[in-house]
Amino acid sequence: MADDLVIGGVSFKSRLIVGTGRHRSMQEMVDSLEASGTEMVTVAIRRLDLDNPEQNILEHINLDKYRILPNTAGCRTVEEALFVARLGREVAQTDFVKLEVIPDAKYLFPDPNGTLEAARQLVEDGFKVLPYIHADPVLAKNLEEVGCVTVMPLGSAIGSGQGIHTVEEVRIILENATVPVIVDAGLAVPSDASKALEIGADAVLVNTAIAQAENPSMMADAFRKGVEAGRQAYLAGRIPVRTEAIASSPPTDVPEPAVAV
Amino acid sequence: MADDLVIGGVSFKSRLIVGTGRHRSMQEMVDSLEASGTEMVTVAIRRLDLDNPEQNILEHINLDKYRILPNTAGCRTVEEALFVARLGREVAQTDFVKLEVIPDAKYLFPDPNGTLEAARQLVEDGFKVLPYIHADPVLAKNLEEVGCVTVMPLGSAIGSGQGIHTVEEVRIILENATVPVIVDAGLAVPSDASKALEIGADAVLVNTAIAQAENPSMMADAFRKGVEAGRQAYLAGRIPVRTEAIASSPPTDVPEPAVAV
Amino acid sequence: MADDLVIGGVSFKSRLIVGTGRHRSMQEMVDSLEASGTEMVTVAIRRLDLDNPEQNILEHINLDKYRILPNTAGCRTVEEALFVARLGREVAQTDFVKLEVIPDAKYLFPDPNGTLEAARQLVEDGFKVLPYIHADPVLAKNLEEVGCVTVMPLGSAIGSGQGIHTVEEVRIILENATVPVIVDAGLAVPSDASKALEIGADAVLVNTAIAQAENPSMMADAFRKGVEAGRQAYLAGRIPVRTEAIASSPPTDVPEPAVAV
Amino acid sequence: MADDLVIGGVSFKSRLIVGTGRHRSMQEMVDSLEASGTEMVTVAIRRLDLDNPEQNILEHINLDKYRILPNTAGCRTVEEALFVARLGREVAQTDFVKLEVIPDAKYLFPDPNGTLEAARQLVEDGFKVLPYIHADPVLAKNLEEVGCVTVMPLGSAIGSGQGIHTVEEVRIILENATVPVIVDAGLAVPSDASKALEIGADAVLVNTAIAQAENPSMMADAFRKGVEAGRQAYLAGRIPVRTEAIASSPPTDVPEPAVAV
Amino acid sequence: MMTLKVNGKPREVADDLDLETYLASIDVNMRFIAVGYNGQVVRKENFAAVKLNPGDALEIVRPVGGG
Amino acid sequence: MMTLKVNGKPREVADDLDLETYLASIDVNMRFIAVGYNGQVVRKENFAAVKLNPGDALEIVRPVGGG
Amino acid sequence: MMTLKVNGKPREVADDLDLETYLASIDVNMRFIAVGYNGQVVRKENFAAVKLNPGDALEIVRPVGGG
Amino acid sequence: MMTLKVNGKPREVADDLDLETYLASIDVNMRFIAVGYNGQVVRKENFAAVKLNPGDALEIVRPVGGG
Repeated sequence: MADDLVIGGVSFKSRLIVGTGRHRSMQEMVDSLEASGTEMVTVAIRRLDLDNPEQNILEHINLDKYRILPNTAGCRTVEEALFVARLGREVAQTDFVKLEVIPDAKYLFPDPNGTLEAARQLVEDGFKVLPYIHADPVLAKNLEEVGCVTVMPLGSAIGSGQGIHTVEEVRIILENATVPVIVDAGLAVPSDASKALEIGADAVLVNTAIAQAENPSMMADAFRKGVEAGRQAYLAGRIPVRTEAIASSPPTDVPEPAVAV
Repeated sequence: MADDLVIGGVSFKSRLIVGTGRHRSMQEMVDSLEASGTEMVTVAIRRLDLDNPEQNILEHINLDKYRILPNTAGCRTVEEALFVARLGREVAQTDFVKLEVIPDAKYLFPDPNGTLEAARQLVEDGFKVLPYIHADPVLAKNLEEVGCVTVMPLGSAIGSGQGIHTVEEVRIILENATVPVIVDAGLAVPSDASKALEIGADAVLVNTAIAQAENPSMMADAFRKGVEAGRQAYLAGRIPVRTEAIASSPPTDVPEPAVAV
Repeated sequence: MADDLVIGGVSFKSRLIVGTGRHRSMQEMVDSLEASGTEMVTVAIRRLDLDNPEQNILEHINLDKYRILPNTAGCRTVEEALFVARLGREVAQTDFVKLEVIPDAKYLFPDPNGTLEAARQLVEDGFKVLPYIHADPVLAKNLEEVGCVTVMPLGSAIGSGQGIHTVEEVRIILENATVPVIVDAGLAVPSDASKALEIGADAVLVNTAIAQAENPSMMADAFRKGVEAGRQAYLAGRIPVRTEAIASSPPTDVPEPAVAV
Repeated sequence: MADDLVIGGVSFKSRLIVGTGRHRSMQEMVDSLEASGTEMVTVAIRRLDLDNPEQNILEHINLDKYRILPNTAGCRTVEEALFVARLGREVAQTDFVKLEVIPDAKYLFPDPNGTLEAARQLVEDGFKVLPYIHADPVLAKNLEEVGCVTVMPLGSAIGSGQGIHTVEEVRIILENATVPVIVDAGLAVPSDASKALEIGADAVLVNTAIAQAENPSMMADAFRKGVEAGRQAYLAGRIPVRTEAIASSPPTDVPEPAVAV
Repeated sequence: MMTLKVNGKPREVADDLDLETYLASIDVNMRFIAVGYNGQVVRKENFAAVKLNPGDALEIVRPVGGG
Repeated sequence: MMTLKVNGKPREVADDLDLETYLASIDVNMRFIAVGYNGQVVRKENFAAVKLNPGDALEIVRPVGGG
Repeated sequence: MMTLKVNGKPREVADDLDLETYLASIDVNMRFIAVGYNGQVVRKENFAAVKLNPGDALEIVRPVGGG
Repeated sequence: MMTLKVNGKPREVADDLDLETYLASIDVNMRFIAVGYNGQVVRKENFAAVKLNPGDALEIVRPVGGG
C-alpha cells in the first residue's frame, strides 16, 4: 500500500517524527530512534561550549536513515527565530525548519502573530517551514497561505503528558488543510498518537513521551505501532457512533430451556 | 519478552479477543481473524435451521489457531444462560464460556444480579466463566470471589462505537482484581484498545469495530497493533501528567542575533 | 409553575437534598441548610456515646422545615443495613430510608446485589427506599421493580469532588425510570448539579461539596441556584448541538468601507 | 457583597452579557433580557433598508437598564472591522465595541492576526475593545498588552451549542490576565456558564442558547441563576478533587445486629 | 405418529423413536452441534439412549457468528 | 450483677432489670434515639416490657451528621 | 441628476445636494443611525457640510439583533 | 589585542584576525556547526573572508537534543 506522507516534496513512510531532547543518554536516544521507525528527527540549535566541546549529536545519528529537522526552540521573538533558523540550516544543511516562536516560559505556547510573520520571511528565504502553533483553524489556514509545508497544531502543553485537548479544533484544521497536519506536543501514550491519526492527522511529533519513559525503546516501538494502527484505522473506515446498541450476535433463534408439557 | 495473558490456566500471546458476528462474508471473517493475530474467538449458539442447514462456522475456523469462546448472547434470564452455556460447551467441547445475561434489548446492558447468580452455578458446574458486566467495581469483585476466571467490564453499549466511557471505573476494577480484566463492548478504533491496555487492562474484546469496518482486515491489523502498542506502553512506564510545560529543548545557551555595538 | 418533585407520595419544591455530615460546626450546618433551600436532609445512625452524651443533631434541625432521611451509611452487609434502617425509622419516626450497602472502604461503591436484596426486604417491611447505586441502568430498573421510590445513581466516588462521570449512564436510567432519579455522590460545584438536572435528573444529593467548602453557606446558596437553573433549563428546552456555527448576527447587509471610484 | 465586574472603568453587577440576535420576536427578546438580569447587550450594525424601514431595535431596549455593546460581526477584514466599529460608535454613542474579525463562514472562528491589528488601531482611536478570540493564551496576552479592556475567548463555535471545549486554555488565560476574561460562544445550558465562572472567568456572553430555547425567558432566568451560582461557587472555595472517597457519614460506631451469645 | 417440539416448532415423527435415529433421519451433521432435550443437554454418546415421547422439546443448535 | 453488651462494650448492671429502668439509670435522653435489643429494634412503648438477661446485646443509637 | 452608491445600490439623486438634505429627502429617522461617506464615518453635526458628488458611496446603517 | 563577544562572553583575541583563523585557533570541529557574525549567518566558505573587528559578536553553534 503506497501511502507515503509527503512534506515539502520529500516522501516519508513513517508518520512518526521524533524529538531528540531529554534523553538520559545518547545510547538511549539512538536506540529509541531505531525502535520508533522514524525518518525525521528534530534537533535544537545551541551555543557551542568553547571550554569543553563534547561530541556533536549529529555524529551519533545515522544521517542516511534520519532527515534532520532543526527547530527554533528557545526563541521568543521573530528576530531570534529567523537567526536560529538560518543557523540551523547551516548546521544541518537542510531547508527544513520547525518554527517555534514562544514568548511564554510556563506553558510554552506559541505566539500566533510572531509565528506567522517569521513563517512569511522564512518562506521567502527559501525555507520549508513546519510551524508549531496553537490549534487555531484560522491561523493554520493563514500559515498554509503564506507557504508553510505543514502546520503543527499542539495537543497540549509541551512535555505535559496531558494528551490531546484539541481534537475538535484539529478536526476543523484537517477539513480545510491542503498541507499535512502534524499534531505536536503533549502526547503521552500511543493512544494519543492513534487518536490523532484516526481522525485524519497526517503525522505526530513525539519527544518527551519517549525520552522520559521508564523504557524509552519499548515506548518508541509502542508509538511506532500506535501511529501505524491509527493510520490504518483511518484508511480502513471506522464504524459510526450510535446512541443505542446493536447486537453482535443474532437476536433470533435463541434456544429455549422449555421443558415438556 | 515473556508477557503472556493467562485465563483459566490457558496462556495467550495475543491480548485481543475477537468476535465473529456481523461479518459481511465468511471470507472477510476468516481474513480478519488472521490479520488480528487473535488466539480466541467468540461464537453464539443458535438453533440449527433444519430446513436449509448451511455450513457450520466452525468448519471455517482453524481450531488449532483459535480457541473457541462460546457466549450466551441472547439470554435474558439465568435459566436461559445456564442452558445455552451448557449447549455451547457441548458444541465447542470447551469449558470456557462468555456469560451474558441481558434483559435490556435497547442498550444490551447486563443484569448484575442475574449474571452473578448464573456465574455461581456455572463455576460449580465446572465452567471457566468470563462474565460480561457493567463496569461496577463491587460486582467485579463479587464475580471474582465466586470463581470467575476474568471479569469483562463494558466500555460502552455493544456495537455503539462510542469507545470507553468507563475508564475511571476500569481503573478501580484493575486496582482490586486478581483475575484478568478484559474490556469489552463499544470499542471503535485502535486508540480505544490502546487506552484500555495503557491503564493496565489485560485484554480487550472487539467485534463490530472490525466486522463492520469498511476494510475489516485492515482494521483487524490496526487493532492488533493498537493492542500491542497499549500493552508495551503500560510496561514501558509512561510519563506523568503535569500542569505546566517542560521544554524538550534546552532553555539555555540560545544564540542571540545581537549586532555589534 | 407547579413543578413539584414527588418522592414516595411526598411533594418537594426543592430538588436539592443535603447531607449533614462533615460540617465544621453545628452552626455552619444549620446556616448552610437554610441557604440551600433544601426540604430533606440525610442523617447517619450511630451509637450513642454513653460516657459523654453530646447534644442530639435533631435538636438543631427545624423538623417543620426539613424532612429527615436516615441513611444506612457504614453498613457493609444486607443484615447490617436492615438493622440500621429499622433503628433509623425509630429514631426519626419516618419510613423514608436512604439505603447504602457498601463493602468497599476505599471508593465507597455500593454492592448491587446486596442493595437489591436489602431493598426488597425493606419495601416489604413498609419502608420508602431510596437506594444509593452505581449508575447501572439494569440495576436501577430492578430496584424500581421491587418497589423503591427512587433510584440514586452515583456521579463519582463519595466526597471525591470529581463531578459526574456517569452522564451517559444516567441518561439511560432516566429513559427507563418511572420513579424519580436522584444523582448522588461526587458533585463538587453547582455546574455538576445543573448538568444533572439539565439532562432530566429529578434531583441531586449534595453533602461534602457544601460542608467542606471554604464558605459553606455561600456554596449552599450557589447549589440552590445551580439546581434551579438546571431544572429550568430542562423545562425551557435547550438548543440542539450542531457541528458547525450559526451566526447570531445577520450575515447579510454588512456595510462596506468602499471608497468612491 | 461588593463583587462588581469592572470593564473599561464601568461597573456591572451582572456577569451575564446577552446577545440580541436570533430572537423569534422583539417581545421575546425584551422579555428574556429582563429575565436574564443582564446590564449589557450586544447589537450588530447593518444597512438600513431604505425601501421599508422597520422600527429600530434600540427603540425597544431600555437604555437606562442596558448598556449597548455594538459588535463588528460580519466583518472579514481589519478594514471592514474598523469601519463597522466606527459606525457602531456613532449609532450607539458608546466607545465600547465587541471586535470580531471572522474570515471563516463555516465555524465563524476569528482571525488572530487581524483581530490584534484591528484592536491596536481601535484602542488608539479611543475605543474600549472587547475582542472575540480563539482561546489562545498568548494572543489573549497580546491583546491585553495593546490595551483591550477584556479578552473574550470562545468556548466552541458560535451557535453550535457544544459548550466549552476550551476549559484548560481558559484556565491559563485566567492565570495571566489582568483584564476581565469573558467566555463567549458555544454555551448552551446554564452549567456551561457556571463552569466558566467556577474556574474564575469574570463573565460569559450568551445569545443563541437563550434566543433559540423553546422558552427564552425561562432559559434567560436559568442562565442568570447559573452565572450567579458559578460566581458564588468560585468565591466560596470549592472542595479539592480526590482520587478516593471520603465518607460523609462517620466510619465508626456503626451499630451491629449482633445477637446474644 | 407423534408430535415433538423441535427448535420451537411442532414436528410429526414416527412413534417409538430414539434421538439418534431421529437426528439421522433429518440429516443433521453431527459435527459442532449440540442437542437439548426438555431443557437438559444430552451428550452425543447418549443420543441412542434417549427415547422420544409425544410433546418432547428438542433444541438442536450450532455455533454462529457472535461477539 | 450481670454483664450486658451495650454499644459493643461489656457493662455490669443489676440483676432483674428491664430496658426502661436501665436506660433511665444511665440518663439517656429518650428523644431521637432508638434501641436495638439482640438485633431487634424495640419500640419505646415496649421498653418496660423487655427484661434484660446476662449477655444481652443492646445498641443505643442516635442520629449524627451524615450524607 | 447624479448617481450615488447608497447601501451598495445605485441611486439617482438631484445634483448639488448635501448629505443632510438627502437623508431628509428619503425620510431617514435620525435616531440610532450612522452614516459612512466614502468609507469615513460622518458625525451627525457634519451632515449639512458634506456635499455629495457623483459616485459617492454612502452607507446608512442602524443596529439590529446580534450576538 | 582586541575583545570580541563570543557566545555571549567577552574574549581577548589577537588583532588583525579573520574568522577562519580564529576558529582554528580555538580548535572548533568544523563539522555540523554554524557561525553567526553580528547577527548574520556566515557560510563556511566565507570564513576566511570575514575580518574580525573589536566588539564583533560571534555565535558559534551546534545541534543538541531538542523536540
